[in-house]
Amino acid sequence: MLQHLIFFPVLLPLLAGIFLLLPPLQGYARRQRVAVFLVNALLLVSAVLLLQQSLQHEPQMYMMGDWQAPFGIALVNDKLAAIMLLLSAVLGFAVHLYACAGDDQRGPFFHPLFMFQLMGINGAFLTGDIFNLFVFFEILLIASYSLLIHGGGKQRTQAAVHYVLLNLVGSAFFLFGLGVIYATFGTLNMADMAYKAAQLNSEDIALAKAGGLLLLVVFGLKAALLPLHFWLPRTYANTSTPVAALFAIMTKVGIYSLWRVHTAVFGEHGGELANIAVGWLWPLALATLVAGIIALLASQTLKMLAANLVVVSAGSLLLTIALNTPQATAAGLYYLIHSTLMSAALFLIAGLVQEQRGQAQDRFVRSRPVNQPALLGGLFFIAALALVGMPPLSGFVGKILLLQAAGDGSDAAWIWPPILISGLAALIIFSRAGTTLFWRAQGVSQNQVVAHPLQITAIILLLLTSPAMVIWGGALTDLSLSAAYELHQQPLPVIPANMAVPEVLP
Amino acid sequence: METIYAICVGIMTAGGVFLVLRGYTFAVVLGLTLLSYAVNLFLFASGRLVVNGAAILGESEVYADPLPQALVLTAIVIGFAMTAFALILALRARADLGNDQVDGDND
Amino acid sequence: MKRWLLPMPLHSLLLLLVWLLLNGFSAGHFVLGLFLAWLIPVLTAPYSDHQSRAGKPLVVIRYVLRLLLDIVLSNVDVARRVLKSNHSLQPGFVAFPLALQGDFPLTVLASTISLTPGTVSVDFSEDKQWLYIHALHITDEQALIDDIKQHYEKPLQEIFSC
Amino acid sequence: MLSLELLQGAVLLTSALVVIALILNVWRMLRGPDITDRILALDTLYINSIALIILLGLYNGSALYFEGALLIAMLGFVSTAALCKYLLRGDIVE
Amino acid sequence: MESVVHSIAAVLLLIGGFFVFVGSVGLLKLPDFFTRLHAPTKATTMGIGAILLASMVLTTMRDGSLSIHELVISLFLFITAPVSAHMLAKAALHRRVKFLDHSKSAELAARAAEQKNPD
Amino acid sequence: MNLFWIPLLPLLGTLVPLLSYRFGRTATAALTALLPALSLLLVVQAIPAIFAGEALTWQAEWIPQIGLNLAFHLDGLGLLFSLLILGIGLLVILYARYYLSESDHMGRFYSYLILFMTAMLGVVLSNNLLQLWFFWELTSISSFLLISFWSHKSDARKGARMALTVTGAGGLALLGGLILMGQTVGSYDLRTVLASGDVLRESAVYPIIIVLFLLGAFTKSAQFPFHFWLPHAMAAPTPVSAYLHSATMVKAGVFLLARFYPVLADTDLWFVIVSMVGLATLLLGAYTALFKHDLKGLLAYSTISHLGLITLLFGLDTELAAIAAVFHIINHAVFKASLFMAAGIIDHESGSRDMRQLNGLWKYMPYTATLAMVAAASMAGVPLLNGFLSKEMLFAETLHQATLGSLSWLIPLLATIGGALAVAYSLRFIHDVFFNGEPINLPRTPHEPPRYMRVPVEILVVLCLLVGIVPDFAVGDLLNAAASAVLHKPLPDFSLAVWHGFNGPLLMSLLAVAGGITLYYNRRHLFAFQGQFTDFDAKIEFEKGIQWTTEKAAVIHRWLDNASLQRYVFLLVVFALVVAGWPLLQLEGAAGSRPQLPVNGVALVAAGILIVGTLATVMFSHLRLLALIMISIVGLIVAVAFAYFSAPDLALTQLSVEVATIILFLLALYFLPQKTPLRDSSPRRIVRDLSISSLVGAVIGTLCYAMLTRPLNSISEFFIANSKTGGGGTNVVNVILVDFRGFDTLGEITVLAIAGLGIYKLLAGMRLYVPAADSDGRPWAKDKNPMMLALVSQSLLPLALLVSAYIFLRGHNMPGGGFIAGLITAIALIQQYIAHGVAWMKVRLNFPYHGLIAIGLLLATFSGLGSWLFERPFLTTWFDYFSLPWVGKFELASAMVFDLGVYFTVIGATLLILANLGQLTTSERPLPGGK
Ligand code: NA
Ligand code: NA
Repeated sequence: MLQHLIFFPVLLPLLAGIFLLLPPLQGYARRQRVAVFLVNALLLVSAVLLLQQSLQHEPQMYMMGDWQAPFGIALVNDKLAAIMLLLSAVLGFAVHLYACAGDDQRGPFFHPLFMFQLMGINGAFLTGDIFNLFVFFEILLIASYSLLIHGGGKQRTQAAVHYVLLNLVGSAFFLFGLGVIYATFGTLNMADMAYKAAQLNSEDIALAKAGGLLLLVVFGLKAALLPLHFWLPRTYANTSTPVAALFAIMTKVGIYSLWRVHTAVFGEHGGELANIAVGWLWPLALATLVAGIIALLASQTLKMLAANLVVVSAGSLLLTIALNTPQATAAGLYYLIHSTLMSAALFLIAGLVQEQRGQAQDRFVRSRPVNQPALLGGLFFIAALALVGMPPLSGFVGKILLLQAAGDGSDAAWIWPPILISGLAALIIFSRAGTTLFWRAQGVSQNQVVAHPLQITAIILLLLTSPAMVIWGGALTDLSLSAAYELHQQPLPVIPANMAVPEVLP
Repeated sequence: METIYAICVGIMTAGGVFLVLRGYTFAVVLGLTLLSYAVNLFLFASGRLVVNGAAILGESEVYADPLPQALVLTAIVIGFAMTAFALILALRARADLGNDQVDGDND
Repeated sequence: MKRWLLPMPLHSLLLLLVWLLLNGFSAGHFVLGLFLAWLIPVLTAPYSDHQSRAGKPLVVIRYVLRLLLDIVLSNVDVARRVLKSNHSLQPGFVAFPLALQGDFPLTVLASTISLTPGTVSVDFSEDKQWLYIHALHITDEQALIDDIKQHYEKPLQEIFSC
Repeated sequence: MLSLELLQGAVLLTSALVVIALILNVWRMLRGPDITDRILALDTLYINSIALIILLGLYNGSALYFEGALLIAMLGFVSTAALCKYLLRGDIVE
Repeated sequence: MESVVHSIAAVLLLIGGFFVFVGSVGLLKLPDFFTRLHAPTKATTMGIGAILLASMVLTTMRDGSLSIHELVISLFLFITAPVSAHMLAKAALHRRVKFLDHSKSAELAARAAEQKNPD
Repeated sequence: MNLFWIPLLPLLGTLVPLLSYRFGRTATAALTALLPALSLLLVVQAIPAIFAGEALTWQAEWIPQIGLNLAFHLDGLGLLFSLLILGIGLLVILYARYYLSESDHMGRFYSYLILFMTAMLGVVLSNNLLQLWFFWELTSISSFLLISFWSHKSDARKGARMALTVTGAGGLALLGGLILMGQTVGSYDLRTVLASGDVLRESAVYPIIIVLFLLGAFTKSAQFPFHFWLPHAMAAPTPVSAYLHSATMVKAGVFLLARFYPVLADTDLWFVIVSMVGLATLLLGAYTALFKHDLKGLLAYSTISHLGLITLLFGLDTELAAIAAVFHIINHAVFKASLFMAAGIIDHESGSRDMRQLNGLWKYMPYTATLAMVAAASMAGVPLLNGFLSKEMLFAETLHQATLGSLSWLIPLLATIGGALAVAYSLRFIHDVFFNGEPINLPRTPHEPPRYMRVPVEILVVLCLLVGIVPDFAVGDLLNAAASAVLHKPLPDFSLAVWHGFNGPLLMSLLAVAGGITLYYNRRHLFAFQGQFTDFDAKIEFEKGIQWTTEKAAVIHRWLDNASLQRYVFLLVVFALVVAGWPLLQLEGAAGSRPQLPVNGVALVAAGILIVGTLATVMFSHLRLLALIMISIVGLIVAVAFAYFSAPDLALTQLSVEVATIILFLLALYFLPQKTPLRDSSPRRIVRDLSISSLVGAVIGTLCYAMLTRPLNSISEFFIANSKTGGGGTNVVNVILVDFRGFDTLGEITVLAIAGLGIYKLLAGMRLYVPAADSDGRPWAKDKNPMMLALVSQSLLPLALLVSAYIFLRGHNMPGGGFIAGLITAIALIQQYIAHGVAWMKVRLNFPYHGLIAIGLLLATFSGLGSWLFERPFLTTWFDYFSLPWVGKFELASAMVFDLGVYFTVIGATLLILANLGQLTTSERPLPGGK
């Protein structure tokens, strides 16, 4: 069974999604909850095992259909993939717990869609094949479209219209890009692409560049790269709470794809195709960060704040990609884990605030108090500390890593100010948000809504990762760095150049 | 022939993009459909054009590249699913927002 | 016939025939065709609520041959009219009084009329006593009606015994 | 072989006729005037493309085009029926 | 033998092509919707039939065994063409599509559109 | 001894009050004090060693990647601060026991206080730059919690926010400075850095380091112009003010100046900035203090002034000044803490802090008054008190410097003026509160506080006297140790004596005292003069500033993001255009070396029709049904093109998808407006969009052409070679779909399945307006299910199923396969829906489609999992040939099961989508939950 371990993160949610549509699970909320809980736990276990495997071995491949790469589709487990899988497992586990407090019953098919969403995300993390990446993108997208509208409501529908239509256009560009890629590389396996990049015909170079840059558009759209990021805040802010929290990892899929394709395939070893995206990423990532900061300061609700923070973190992450060194990638990886989990926690907290504050929801205005000020305020305070980047929580390590990754040359002159200012902006808006939401209350609460133990557990679970990331910061930064080196130096297991092709048999 | 093919793809893309930039969901979905035709032809073209060479073993002498065909097939199916979703979403928006403009009430 | 055993024998026969047409006549496909000719009617029987019994195979064959001939003639006729100047064209609507009964026979009749010279079935009246026909060129309405009655409705009445 | 040349000529000539027919169909589609004219033209376009595909098969001596023709025959009808139903009832599946 | 088959096929093809052509010319040329309806319903159907027949003849000869699966296409076409025409005519009646002024018994069109009996 | 325990014990102590506050106030205070007391004991235990010139160090690896290690170092400076932090901290704990009321959450308060204590200890003991910053930020956070302790008060919230924002901003700057320092030196180890002064001072980034570093220090120590937060932090409970805002936190900034003095000082830049900022702060604070009516306000500005004094000392270019600075740190902490506590007692017992109400308290609380007056005198710099000594040293050093070149004489003058102001406000504190007639409208009649509330004040005042009278005995060693830790070299000679004879400094002191008395005596004029100016309320200005920032941010944000999809799509398209077009500019000629296919008439006409169809679709897009008909042409021609270019499978798929799409569009169109307003956008917009879309079309077309005309060397040979032998099928495309890349196909049908579920979700509970008439206002026809259509449709169903079986079964070897077969079946069933209606179908086909989807996916997945039994990866296929008598040879393959899964999924998803949409107008609405 263990030789199939790499496939588990995709297979488990797929099977779960299927069985949730069939008797005896279909139609029974409690059974569905328990089933998904168990699957999530299994996903956690497999992710841990995969991480262990990636630490002990060279990157492992799982060849679908037993066809050798580059002909068959390869799933690849290296350190980077394993870390991302663990991240998605932790996030999925916590978010699902939260959803089980009642959000899951606000519309049909929440649980299977949740599983399919995880399947898509995990598949995107695992696949070593660029077209298969497209397929998993589509899986995670269609699942996200469906989850986005969970619970219904005007604003949600409006957000969905924007999100869906824009992403559909994005998918079209993905396919244009893939067309060019196949037309020039003649292969779909990413390692094979990396191998062939340096040996491309000179007449194909410009074409391959166009293809690679079209993929930059697609990944940039997912990763919230300016000017493609505008869809994000309203989409995240308007969807249901657990879905928004789960979406915290969606931009990271874009970042991850940029690593896989633009750092590895079109990376240093790419000959004339080396680093094609870097020149574009530099100014745009900076601009993303700046635009994110501005939007952050303009936030009027807690969910919007959380969503704008996602943009800010996207800007920072994109900068690490633009820096294009293993150190920067390692910094990005650490920061990615931190920002994903903490943003998710913040979304969940915002959900509770929204519910308890009645009409004012999560707007930054004076209103009736929340029913559990100490509890929610405390959780908020922790999340805020982490996201602002203040000690003792993980944000500060991420911030230091980012600053250090910029080196001390001219790069730093560009990167430091926005990174530091983003911290200040976050501090300003968080202190405004926190003092308003939890302290600036008048009257008495008009509802009896209190947080469900599962919701609190989920949030605490997410928040606990932050101190853990600091306490075991040494091990984690080491891991990030070796994952980054693996990505930069030996992109993926190298494939035999061209296997012997058997004679054609009619 | 390649020239004509490319011109067709270009025009379909242009038409699709133009429609996608409209302000009404129906036009946008129509544009997406047009765009996906263009995309499929484009992706198909990555295997180059071959006449009378279907990749059915024994049926032809020269085989067209079968891989892009398989990819296009996948893309067609996914495109269908996506178009369907987008269309129904347009309906939902019409039901919830009272009109069929992509940005709701504000123009 | 029974629900699980040849619910629509004629259909089954037709399906077997079509299967063999599609795949060529081989033993293997005969077996497979038999299976499908059994399975598909069993699955689709619920969707078939007009069970008209056809009889008199000879009449059927004669009708079909006649129909084929008329189709050819009808085409020549249409071609002539299309290629000629349209000024002399005298199109018009005709109400055809139906003696035939039953949905299936009526459908066959309407289809026949559409495929044959100068006429297209337009619609039935609600009580299915009348069939409205559009004719490309009408010289004598009654003659047209009589012609249809004679050539098509009568044989169909015979075939479906109604 | 004369007959073969004759046949090839016939295939080409027929193709030309079919292609002209296609152009005429499109012309009618653009002209209308009523939507029913356009649907009729579309239906005819579907059917004429069956001819085109069969001719392609004959020209290339390949049997691989048959299914395409078969499908157009089946699906063209569905499409026409749906369009007409739409004109009549608005709701095509009611 | 082969040349005979070729010739038959050629003739069938030309007949088919002619009718396909005629159907479309009619579609373009005839004066109103109802007259136009006649052309493709009959001519085109028949034209395709002839072309399919040619194809049958040729493939049977080429493969050396009876190859008449094109019959299935013809079957479909002959079953569906009248229904398509019927539906189109219904729609046109319903939409009160204009027809030639001098059409005979024009008043029947209105009755037919309502599916009423003639008076 | 393990140094780690010194900060760790208080850290553990944060939990004590939270756990023990139920046991009563006294018990809580006692238990809370326990661990800090232990910690103090540890510090005291280390004194001999430190005095002997040793230093204690402890280090452990933490996050070496970023240079952050757990590293503590106890030297003289650390010792001095540790004693202040722990000593005054313990006094504050005792004091707070009486200060806090029953309604205050004492556990929480103590917990925050101890957390702060830990943070402060961390700062002063850190031996690692990043760790220092770590604790530095913790002081900001814990002080935020303490200032906002009474969070129901607007003042407390705003004051806390302001303090956090200002010190937080400074903290970020400090982080920048420290990282730059670390990068320049190549180590974050404090000892290494402190030994690398020359490297730093010569580095090109030195000015940046200085600026960032000082931003950190000055914000924390409330130096001008960042001083404004401190008075508003007085909204905190008084123990907090006594502890944080006099003795410890505000000293963190000057601690930094002291700690990095050896590496950063000794340049003109440093001296000018630090001394000028210090001087300005000294004067401004002292002057403002004079006018404050609020006791704590006066003390707060006085604190600012004294911090300015200390800063000024660090900015004077002499070593003795630095020693004086260290000395004043001690003295100020002692007298200011006691003054705050006294102020707290007055507030506590009289209910007011307003000096206009507070008068003549001497009568009511003589003992407290005495203590306060001694401390105030020390603040004023009266001889025999500790404040006098360090002020004398300041005066002396101002006379011995040349910081401002020929203008250096200004510094002693201004320092003397500052001294006079200090005398004046101290005098005001004493006279205005304890004398000056009778109290006015006090909420309570004042009386002496509880016995133990006074103890901390007593201890501190005794210290004032002790240091003031016998300085060398009281703090000589400590000062020596601390000062040598600051200077990092042997100390110059200096004497801590009360009497140095008549000299310049003494004269300055006398002048200051005289000037102060004069000022206070003429206070009416002074107040009248100051009264002309409107008060600058930093809180309001700060809030306005923040508001301005957020509003401006909102304006820019709205300008950037107008919430319009049209703009988003436009940006996406333009972006794609630019990045994809850019490389094409480098391409010399699009045409490649691959031979091209000849053009023929049929293709030309087909292309023409395709283009016409495309253009017609675009042009008629506002007449929706028409556009739909036009796009059908495009779909049809694309299918024919696929057939022509050797892709029969694609042609079949395209055709069937095309029809399904049309049906879907028609279903949707019923509920949508039939027409779009002809002018849905401005002509400018149209021109813009036309240009952009043409450019995109041109780029894509060029890419396509370039692609098509270049030779391809691909992996596909392998598929062709292995299709039959390895995959068991001759239709290579199908074998790729179900075998070589079956995983893609599994994903693809998953997408379809999810789309089905999503659409079901969208439809659940949807309420749509059902139009009663078509777009021309014509009522719908009455004939719901035309008889001929119904009859023929049902007759065709078996035939369609047979064809789909045919397509399915041959797929592996010939064009076809599960997907196309599934669509044919689905469309045949949809045709029944169209012909007969939902109600009729409901009776016959009452099947949960999502179940069918699930079964399909399950079949596909299980067919892939089957290979696990044979120890092969997922989707490894199996096939073999069998022979039966009568039937002949036939093939069985696991791929067929996979394809069957595809078949079912396609049917399920398509029907789920189409049939459910069809049900919208019937009474049979889909129920949420899919039950
Ligand atoms: Na309906
Ligand atoms: Na007074």
